[in-house]
Amino acid sequence: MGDIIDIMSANLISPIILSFVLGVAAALARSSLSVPEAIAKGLSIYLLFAIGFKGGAAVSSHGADSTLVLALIAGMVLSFLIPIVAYGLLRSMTRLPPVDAAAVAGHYGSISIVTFVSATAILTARGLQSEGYMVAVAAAMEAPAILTALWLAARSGSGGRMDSELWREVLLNGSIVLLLGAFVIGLVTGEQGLKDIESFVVNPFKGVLCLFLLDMGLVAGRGLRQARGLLGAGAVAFAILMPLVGAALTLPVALLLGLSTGGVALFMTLAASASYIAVPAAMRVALPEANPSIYLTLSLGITFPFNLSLGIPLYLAAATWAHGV
Amino acid sequence: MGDIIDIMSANLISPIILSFVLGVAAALARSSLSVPEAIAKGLSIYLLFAIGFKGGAAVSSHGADSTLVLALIAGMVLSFLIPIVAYGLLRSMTRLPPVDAAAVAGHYGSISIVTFVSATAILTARGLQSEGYMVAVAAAMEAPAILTALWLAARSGSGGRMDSELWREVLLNGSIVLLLGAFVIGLVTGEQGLKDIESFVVNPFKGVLCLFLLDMGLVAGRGLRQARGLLGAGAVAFAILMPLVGAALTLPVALLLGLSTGGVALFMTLAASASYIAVPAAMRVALPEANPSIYLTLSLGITFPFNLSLGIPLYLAAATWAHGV
Amino acid sequence: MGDIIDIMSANLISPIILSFVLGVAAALARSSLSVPEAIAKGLSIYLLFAIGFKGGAAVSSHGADSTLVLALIAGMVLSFLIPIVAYGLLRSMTRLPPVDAAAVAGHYGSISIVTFVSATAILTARGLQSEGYMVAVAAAMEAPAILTALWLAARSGSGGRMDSELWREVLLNGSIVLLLGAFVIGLVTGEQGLKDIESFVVNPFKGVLCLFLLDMGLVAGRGLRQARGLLGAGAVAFAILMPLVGAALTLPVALLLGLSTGGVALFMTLAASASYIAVPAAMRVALPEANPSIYLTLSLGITFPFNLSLGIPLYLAAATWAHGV
Amino acid sequence: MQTHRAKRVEIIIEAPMERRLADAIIAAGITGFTILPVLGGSGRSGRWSREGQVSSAGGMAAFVCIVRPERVDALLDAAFALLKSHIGVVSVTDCEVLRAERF
Amino acid sequence: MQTHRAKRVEIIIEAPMERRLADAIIAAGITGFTILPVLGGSGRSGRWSREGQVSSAGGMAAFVCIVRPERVDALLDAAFALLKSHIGVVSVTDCEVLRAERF
Amino acid sequence: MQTHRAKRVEIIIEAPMERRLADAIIAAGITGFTILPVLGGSGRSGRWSREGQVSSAGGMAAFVCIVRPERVDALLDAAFALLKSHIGVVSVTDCEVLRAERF
Ligand SMILES: Nc1ncnc2c1ncn2[C@@H]1O[C@H](COP(=O)(O)O)[C@@H](O)[C@H]1O
Ligand SMILES: Nc1ncnc2c1ncn2[C@@H]1O[C@H](COP(=O)(O)O)[C@@H](O)[C@H]1O
Ligand SMILES: Nc1ncnc2c1ncn2[C@@H]1O[C@H](COP(=O)(O)O)[C@@H](O)[C@H]1O
Ligand code: NA
Ligand code: NA
Ligand code: NA
Repeated sequence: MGDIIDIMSANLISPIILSFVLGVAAALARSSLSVPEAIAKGLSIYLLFAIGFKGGAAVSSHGADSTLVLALIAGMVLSFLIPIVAYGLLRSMTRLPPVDAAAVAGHYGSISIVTFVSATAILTARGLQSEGYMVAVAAAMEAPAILTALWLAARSGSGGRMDSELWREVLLNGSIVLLLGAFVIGLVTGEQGLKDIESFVVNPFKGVLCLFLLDMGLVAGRGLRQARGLLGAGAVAFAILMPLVGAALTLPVALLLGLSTGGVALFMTLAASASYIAVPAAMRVALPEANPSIYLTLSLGITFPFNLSLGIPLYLAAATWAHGV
Repeated sequence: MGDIIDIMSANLISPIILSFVLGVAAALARSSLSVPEAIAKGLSIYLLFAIGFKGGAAVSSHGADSTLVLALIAGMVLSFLIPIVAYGLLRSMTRLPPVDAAAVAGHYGSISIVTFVSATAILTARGLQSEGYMVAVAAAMEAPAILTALWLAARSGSGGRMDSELWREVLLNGSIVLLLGAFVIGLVTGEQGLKDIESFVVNPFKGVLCLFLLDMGLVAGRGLRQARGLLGAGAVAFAILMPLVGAALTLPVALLLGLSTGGVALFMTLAASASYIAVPAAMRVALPEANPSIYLTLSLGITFPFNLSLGIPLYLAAATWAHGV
Repeated sequence: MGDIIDIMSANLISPIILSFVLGVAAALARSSLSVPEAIAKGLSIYLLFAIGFKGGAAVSSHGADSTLVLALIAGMVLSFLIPIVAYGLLRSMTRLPPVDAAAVAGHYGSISIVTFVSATAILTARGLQSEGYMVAVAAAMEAPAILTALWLAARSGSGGRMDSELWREVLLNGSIVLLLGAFVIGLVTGEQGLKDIESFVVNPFKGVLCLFLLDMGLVAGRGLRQARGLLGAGAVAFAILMPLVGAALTLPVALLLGLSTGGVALFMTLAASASYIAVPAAMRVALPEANPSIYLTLSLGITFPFNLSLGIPLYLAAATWAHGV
Repeated sequence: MQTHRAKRVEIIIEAPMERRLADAIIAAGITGFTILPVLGGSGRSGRWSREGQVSSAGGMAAFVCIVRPERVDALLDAAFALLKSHIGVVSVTDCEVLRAERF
Repeated sequence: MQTHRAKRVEIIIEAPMERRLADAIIAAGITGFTILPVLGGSGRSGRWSREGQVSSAGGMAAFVCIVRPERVDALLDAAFALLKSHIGVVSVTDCEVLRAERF
Repeated sequence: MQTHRAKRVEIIIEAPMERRLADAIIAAGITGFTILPVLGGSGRSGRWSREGQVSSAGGMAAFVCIVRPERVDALLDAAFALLKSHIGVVSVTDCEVLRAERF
């Protein structure tokens, strides 16, 4: 217990989290502070490239153990199933209509790569290793939840449309391709490659993450300001409960797979995180009737900050505890 | 005297100043060289974040001495009063109509954060320390001058309008919020935070400043090219005299406060510098009758390069000399 | 021979080349991955500044030897003459109309600075030095080919127009000015300047090049996808043959000049590379009848990747071999 | 200067539908259009601005499509089929063009 | 396809006034508008371009606002009150819209 | 609100010609215009998008130029002289403006 508080407080006063807080505060105070769209996209390209590359380089130097494939499968299964749990909770905790509930559920089955990146930074700060292939697991967990969401929506009569074109868009969306591509580059070029570009992908990483989270804070804060009054207490409670549920479902799976403490914490973080890039774009095309303000506010305005501040330290503490048992 | 020349020549052949010169030259030669707006804004976000953070971290490790509050108050008072001096000079040296003179005066009471950042880089290059809280003083000096400018304009019959909305915009403008926010983050996370993101906020700092000054040079050069003929000799003389006057007024104040040599030089630089971001935006809203070409050309086209090349070394030499007396 | 294969395979699995491959693959698969235009431009500003600066700093510390001027002249002569060879090949190998052949020929006489930058990165990785002034040679080779192209077009009846305005645009285009300006800054500030901004222009260089080549790959891949069917086998063969011809013509010249092995390889690379920035822009103004898809696809879609993957290692092997003879 | 009557159709549509609208316009037999970026706006679903967007899911794009008068219905039908369940606005203006053979 | 008469009002205004104009339009009872970025231009105060700007103080933005004909006066009054001492240009065009209930 | 008849001329032109068109418009005695960025488009020479461009050689820009009716021919002549061998589209729309003395 002292351990959790220790991890949490170390986390809460890190430049990373405080940059996010600064962004939220600036947005709520209606400051003109803003990060140009192109810069935000540039920062995220850097982060995806760096995290993917380092994951690949780690696998290349430690070797891929046999759990890689099992972890990928487990990740996809969780991404398929978590939306069902989320949908059930939403329908009982809120008055959201089925189509909105289905859309929201899809977001929670999928993942947020920035939450994942932040978790790796927290692990690194505490000197914890993790399996490099977790970035591949992250990629694998992005899409399945969308299918489940559309199936849930179709069941309730509002026909979600998933054509081959949308499939391609989802599976080949820029983030996944960059993350996996950089993973493969790291895998192929290995230690030599890492030495080549270490002072680019390793040293400034945390600083770049600060600026990116500053922007995320600005976006989340603006979203919260606009969505004031749109969300009931039930929905807000869901956005805090659901990551805990997702993480709890994943803990035993991750332990069964035999992941390291860091790996368990990352897997829990993935399950706990909610998408705000790939899934919203897919939902606008496939389920245009669902209100985007609802799912964006829940995932970006509530669940993302919750995971960043309290969630990740909690999952890490749980992983440490479970490994000690 | 040899000292001044020494500092000046070291300054004039630094990559920082030469990058600015390159920008001016490219603009005057009508080269197509340009820095995309988003990149320029991204660079300035980096610089503000880094300078604020390092200031906060410095205060955190050296402790805030009691002069902090006094320096803030002194900065605000100078920002209020300098425009009155500037207005007097302008009305006697130029034929600018009152409303334009008032607008220009407001720019010289406020500050240019890039001039400040360049001064810190010059100090660092010479191994000089300065008070970390000078970034807070910089923030405090931004707004008061706007009030004085509007009061000067109102006195002369052209009613400046300052509503609560504009107040909010000025006090919470993006640069101030980022600078102060990063300062607080540095203060809270202290040495550990600095270690975390040192290779982001410290190492590449000078290089980033070079690219940013390249862009400033392009903008200043284009401005000069377009304003050819717009400004009389009196206005140009003002733009060189005024920073010296501002710095001279500040020197005794800074000495009285007991600042270090570096701190005195920075305080003089702040007083000498003229705004070209916050104040122009406020003037367009509150004093639309004032001609923006005049105040932008004077502050960005003349005073900024003057401070960058000759002013800062001069203020540093004066601070060194005054400390020796 | 074993040497060539060795260099090539080391090159082919470097993060640099694999980033390009990732970009091409993502574009061909129609992924939504994209680098914002402003970011791509920002990356290229960084690369030009860094490569120019380092070239200048190298000249400053090793001294400029007397071959500098001869190398500049040789570069300009090659840039003038190579288009004539290219035009001859194009007219015999393809059915392109004269105006298109002339436009394409101009591209191959000029140079691609990114190809040059990639070659320097490959040299550095192998611990090879080269003459710092090669960046000035690169700049000198950019424009002459445009004149030859317009002369070729005029000969065939389609009047290319080259007015003084276009001259200024070509000679003072942003890339040349930045490259040469940074070269001069490096030259003037020398070792001290390099120490000042080393952790900006040296350390992250390769990583930035990776992201830039990722974007180049995306652009090249999209171009290839759209130009499918537009180009005959003859044109494709030309785009692979011509760089070899250009490099072969340059090898004896570079040896005569007495350049180092690295210098010879860079000179060959310059001759082998084809422009896709300065020349296309000039051709749109001066030869609007020429089809831009043809010259962009050949230079960016075929010759650029060829040089990056196979060409540069080949030129380096040839330079090594010729120096050993 | 000789000009010809044409119609200028301007469509504001949410960004995730941008490529689909382009495909639909081309499928309707119309090859010429231009896409402009959008910074922000306001509508029944509230105010938004580009800088408040973390992804392209939230942005919008503006299509400008100049067509001969007799083709405007094909274009509107194509646009409407896509737009009906999506956020977006369509306006049609009379205009004159040079070089009518292009449209 | 059934269309309805409307007015397309386009306003080019200096960037520091952008949010104030948006507020004024909404205060005039009109909720729909779109803001486009502007790269540069020329006017009585000379030529300018986005890349020559160090701050948003110098840029401009373009508003597009489609309204029912009977609302155009309210919109123009609101815009003019703001614009009169500021740099800016207003044009009004007749257009046709789909889904008139939106405007 | 008192408005005046004017013409709204919109020209889409390839980026390398942007400055030349601006110069030509000014040379034709017209000082007011605005340039908007273009993201992409489609035409007889195929589809393109800003993100597929490595240089400004491939992009386009949109000019908006509001002029008094009697000046529209001078503007079209100037534009056409430049455009005839280049990629580009011109449209002219009737509009009403406030503050006619500006145009
Ligand atoms: N009357 C209008 N005029 C111009 N743009 C509009 C109008 N109504 C809506 N829009 C644009 O369409 C977007 C979505 O509109 P809505 O579906 O009403 O929320 C807005 O954010 C605006 O960008
Ligand atoms: N006639 C016009 N047509 C289109 N845009 C214009 C016109 N006049 C002015 N503008 C735009 O409004 C800005 C300010 O105009 P002005 O106040 O005349 O300097 C210019 O920079 C242009 O962007
Ligand atoms: N009918 C049209 N409506 C709007 N924009 C067009 C039209 N035709 C062409 N364009 C624009 O002009 C560019 C070049 O057209 P083109 O010369 O036909 O390839 C296209 O990429 C579009 O951006
Ligand atoms: Na999840
Ligand atoms: Na000042
Ligand atoms: Na060449």
